[in-house]
Amino acid sequence: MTDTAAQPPEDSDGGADAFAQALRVVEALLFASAQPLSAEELARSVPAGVAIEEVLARLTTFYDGRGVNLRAVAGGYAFRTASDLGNLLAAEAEPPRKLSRAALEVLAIIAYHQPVTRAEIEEIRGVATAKGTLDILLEAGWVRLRGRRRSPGRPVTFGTTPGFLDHFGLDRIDDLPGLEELKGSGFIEGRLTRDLAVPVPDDDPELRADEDPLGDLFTPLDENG
Amino acid sequence: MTDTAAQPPEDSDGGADAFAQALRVVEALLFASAQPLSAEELARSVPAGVAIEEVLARLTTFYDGRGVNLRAVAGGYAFRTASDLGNLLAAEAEPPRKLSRAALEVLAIIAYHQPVTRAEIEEIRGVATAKGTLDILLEAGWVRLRGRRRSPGRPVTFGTTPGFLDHFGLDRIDDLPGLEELKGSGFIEGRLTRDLAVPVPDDDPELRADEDPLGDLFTPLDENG
Amino acid sequence: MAAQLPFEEDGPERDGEPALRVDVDGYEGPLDLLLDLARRQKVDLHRISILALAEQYLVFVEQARALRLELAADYLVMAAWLAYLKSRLLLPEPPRGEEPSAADLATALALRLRRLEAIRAAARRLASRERLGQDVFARGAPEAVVAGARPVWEAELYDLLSAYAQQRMKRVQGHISVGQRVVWSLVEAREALQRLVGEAGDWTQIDPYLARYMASHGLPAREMAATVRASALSAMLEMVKEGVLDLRQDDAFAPLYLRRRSARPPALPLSRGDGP
Repeated sequence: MTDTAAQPPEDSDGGADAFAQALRVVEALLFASAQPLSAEELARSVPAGVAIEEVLARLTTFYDGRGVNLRAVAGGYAFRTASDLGNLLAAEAEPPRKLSRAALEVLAIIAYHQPVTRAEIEEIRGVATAKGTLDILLEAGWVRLRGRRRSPGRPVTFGTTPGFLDHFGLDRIDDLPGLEELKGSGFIEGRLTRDLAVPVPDDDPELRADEDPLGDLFTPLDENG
Repeated sequence: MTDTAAQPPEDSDGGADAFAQALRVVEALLFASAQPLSAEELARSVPAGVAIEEVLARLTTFYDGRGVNLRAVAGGYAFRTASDLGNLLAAEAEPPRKLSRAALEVLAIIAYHQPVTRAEIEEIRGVATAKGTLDILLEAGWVRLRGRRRSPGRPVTFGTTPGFLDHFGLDRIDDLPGLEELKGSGFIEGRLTRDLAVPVPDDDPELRADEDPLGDLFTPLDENG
Repeated sequence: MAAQLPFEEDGPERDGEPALRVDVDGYEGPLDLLLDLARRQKVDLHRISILALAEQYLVFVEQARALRLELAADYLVMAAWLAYLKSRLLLPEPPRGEEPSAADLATALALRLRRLEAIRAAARRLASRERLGQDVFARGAPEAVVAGARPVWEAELYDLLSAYAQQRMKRVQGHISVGQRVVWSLVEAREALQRLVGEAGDWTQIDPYLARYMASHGLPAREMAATVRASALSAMLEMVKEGVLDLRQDDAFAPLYLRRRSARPPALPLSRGDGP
């Protein structure tokens, strides 16, 4: 780390002061918050006229190589401990939730294939989803109910949450590992053959053309309902 | 802040490396810990031969004047937001509290069964609703008074608000999963549900046939509902 | 449905051991099994022989059944489909009709396998990422910040749904007196049949006897028809095996007859326990 890292740009004294103060404010906010904060949220608290991207870039460089790093996750920014210290810290932390192979596979299908219905998940895996698998992913806050597919039966569609991105250290859903290869393999090339292609994943909360916000046609799910 | 602050003492190369690593480790431990950590606790994780007091002194100097400071507090050391930035924190406004189990149940029943009266909620839950529970939901802005049921006693009917949809990430109230989906996602065990009906939720603000406007006869909830 | 529960478990290590393990519990369904078999062909999934794969799968299912392993229905459905595909692949292709050609079916299956493999690879890469709370850590003592403008009350949709579901289930459980499971156990069936065998020197029709037996024991014959039939048949087959009795059925769905096995060989060729 160099001492210039934390120095404001030298445009003017007022600007420099404002920038220095913005660095402190953003540092304090990001240190205090457990959840990532977006650039917009952070911008609200810094002096007017300060470019928040510049503040974030400066802080990122500054914390690079330290015990705590500034990372871009889930569309925002958060301080996270340096990954090479994981073993040291994991000893103190609660043991993480162990995901079964099935749960991990279902999570991957939801992540890469979203929005996806339960039937589509089962089609890909060739097996019924055991009780508790989706439950675990919903409980962990990684998966959410998105809406309903505009198709017979109007099944619920699943997608991932910002918590999923945060947990796996992804800034955007496009950052999913291996996405390029999946595209290259042809499984992700749009919706070619309805049954075989994996669509480009998209966690945009906006509903798709073939998704409905479960509407008027919702039929009772139970004969008593 | 000066650049020497984070530099290790220059005793030897090996010592310098060990000290630099100790700085990172202590920084990460203090960041990730929920409680202040004592010098003894921190010493256990740093390379042998590194004086923990020196590490702490160096970090304290380093963070002095930044947005976050390293402070000696009861029980050890902890990062704290710089005191002049206290206004950034919503600390005085209390951190968000988790909704109680009872409140969650009442809220869910209102969401699914609206418009619903207090007596009907109690009928579904099988227990009396504590006075504060509905107040909390009203105060949170998730529940509203809709009208009065056209029945003896003219009890107030409750329903959910757009704020409810917003908070829970729902586009529409009938995005709430139905019985089959509750089963499919593991919330409900299939075998027990022969008699279980989950209604299709409907938050249409239009009053129902058996609802009257709240009107002038408004009386306190606890006597009436 | 022996293979239903273990789906959640981590499968045992599959480190290319040559012997075919008849370990259905280790597989997460027929497609998983097929993929594992395909890997053993040690060729690129693009060049896999679907015919060889179908044969291996059918052999696997045969072995599993020979070892009396219970196979979940979906394994058997896949076996039936593969047997069909195999016959289509071996027979000369008929003039193009409405059905997809055998080659198309084989290609579609190969694609499904490749897709599953691809998503598995993706899952592995996802799992190997640095994870929050495991490799990297957030602030241990977070504070509410003004920028976030968090609400005073916190609740997640998951908590809401789970509270609702549990509350509703609790009440339903409170209302339903869980009906006694109407099951006629194998032991009961055997007891009843033993009595019948004592009386049955000659061919005796079983159903009327069972109906009388149920009635005389105050059991609801109609509600219990399925369990009585299943348990009686199992018990009878067991007793045939032990050489206690003979069974006869003249035609599919025809009445079953039973008689005590005598010392002399039976006069008629009997079909043992391969009724409907």
